[in-house]
Amino acid sequence: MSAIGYILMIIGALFYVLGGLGLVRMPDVYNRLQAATKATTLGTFSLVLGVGIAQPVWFVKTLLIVVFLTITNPVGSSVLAKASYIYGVKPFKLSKNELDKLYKSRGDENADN
Amino acid sequence: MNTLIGILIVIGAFFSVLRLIFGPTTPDRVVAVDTLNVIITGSIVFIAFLLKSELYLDIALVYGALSFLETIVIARYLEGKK
Amino acid sequence: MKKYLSTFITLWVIWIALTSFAVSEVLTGLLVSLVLAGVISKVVDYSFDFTIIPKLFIFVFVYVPVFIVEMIKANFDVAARVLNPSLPLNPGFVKIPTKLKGNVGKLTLANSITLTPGTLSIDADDEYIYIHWIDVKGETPEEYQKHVSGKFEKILGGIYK
Amino acid sequence: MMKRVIAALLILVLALFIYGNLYSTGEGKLFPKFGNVNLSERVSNKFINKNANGENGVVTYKETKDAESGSANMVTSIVVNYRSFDTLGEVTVLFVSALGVGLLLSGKSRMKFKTPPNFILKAGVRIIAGIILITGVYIFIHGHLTPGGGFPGGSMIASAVLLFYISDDEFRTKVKSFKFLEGTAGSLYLIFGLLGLTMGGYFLYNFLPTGVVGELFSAGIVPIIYIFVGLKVGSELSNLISDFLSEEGK
Repeated sequence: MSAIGYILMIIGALFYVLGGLGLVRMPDVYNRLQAATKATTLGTFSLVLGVGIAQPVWFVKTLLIVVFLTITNPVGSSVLAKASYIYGVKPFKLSKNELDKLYKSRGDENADN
Repeated sequence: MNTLIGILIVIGAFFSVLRLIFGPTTPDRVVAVDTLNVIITGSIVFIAFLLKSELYLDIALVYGALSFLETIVIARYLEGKK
Repeated sequence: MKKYLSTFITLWVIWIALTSFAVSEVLTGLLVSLVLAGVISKVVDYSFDFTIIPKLFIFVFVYVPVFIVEMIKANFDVAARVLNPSLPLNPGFVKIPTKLKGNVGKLTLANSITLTPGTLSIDADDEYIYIHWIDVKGETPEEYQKHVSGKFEKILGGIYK
Repeated sequence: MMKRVIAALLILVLALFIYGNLYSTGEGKLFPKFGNVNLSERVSNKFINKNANGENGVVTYKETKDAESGSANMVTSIVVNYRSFDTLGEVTVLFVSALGVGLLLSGKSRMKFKTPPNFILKAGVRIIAGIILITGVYIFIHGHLTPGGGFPGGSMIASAVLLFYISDDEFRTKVKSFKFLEGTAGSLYLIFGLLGLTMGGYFLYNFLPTGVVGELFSAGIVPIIYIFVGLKVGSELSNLISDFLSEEGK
């Protein structure tokens, strides 16, 4: 039981490293957010469940933490992405933009003046 | 084994601190803080496992809730800022 | 009344998950959830009825495995992009149509989109979900939808009306 | 210039005085040498290890019965039992500040944010808020067992209210019921203190049986007081938030 837990914990910690690496390597906020959110959510998923499996008494509580984080982390990322767009962070490259009808980016206003 | 997991977590946290220091815009820094918060929540659970103390799981839950609140509040502040 | 009951049951289950099955804890949880459900049942979204049991079954045994497989794929995708020295990216903001109507269903779909390969949901309105996509494929919203959320939409359509 | 020289001289004299007292040996010195005094014997034997009979003994988790304070968390036993009067003062400080904000900023209509809230945030908060609220209640009810208490639990409740305010432009708390809850919780704290005065001889005396250390129903009035503190802090902070987010208007 504790062997499976340890394997899951190591996988989770590896995904943390991947998330940090994505945060450093990616070129703009939106891509950084993508890499960081996916990697840290799966990392926490795996690490916390690993702890729950290695200590079976805590399993239900760790499940609650996992459910909580799988809801909050993507929601936080969505809100941050919208805030960055409105704040006026320019994507480094854009092949298509259908968001401009929904909100006004502050970066565009500055470009006009 | 525990040392290995600890070192990996610290490397991940170190990369997000790098982005926190060098981030060119404010949203970059907020993204870095958000990532760091999730990593810290996970490591609190890991500390609970190391110290064999269930009390730390409560702290992880509270920390997760407060870090979510922090992300949302800063994001809403950035939206309204001139 | 239906709303109150479902909120009460959800809160009680969370309380028992937080504490344990000891008699004093369960009784205190009963009291706390009875009072708290009366206060918050109007502002939270926990309403369900008796069809929850088969739906929960579908959710846990069909949706969750698909979701976890997609999440692992997403992470390998991120790893491949991050570790590739030339950074192959073709990002764009697109909108995809969705047929789900309820708040919870749309939230689940948006969160699933965020955690699956290459996409990040930004906002949603009545018909569309707006996403940031690392590698845009296709031309029309229907084509996007097939790539991004087709699999989830089919399963979630059976769970949430 | 003169002032700085005098200040430097004074600091030098003070440093020499402290150094001399810290590191001198022999009779008549001001401070005992570091590490020579066994503080744990002075403090813990006096308060934490003491039984109801006044004897010192070892306390075991989930076994010891009828300890003097009976709380598994030592800090709680000090904050809510031995120094409960101080906690009453802290709660009063919060009450006065909330009163000041309410006098200065209370308005009728709800303040709107510049940008409408994100749909995903709105739907997400309606799921998460329940978990956050019940966790807050869990923290202040278990204040005598876990590293929590009335103040963290109350702030969790207030943070859920703040999330509702941020995520929903229409949301408005019922200020009146929060004021009622706050007043009731505060007066019940005082009533419990007066009950102690009549039953035990001094204000906030722990008059209930303390039970087995580590169980939910233990530690006498400590958990009851923490429930009142949590409710009071939570409703006060929520009122503070709704005062800040309201404005004068139609």
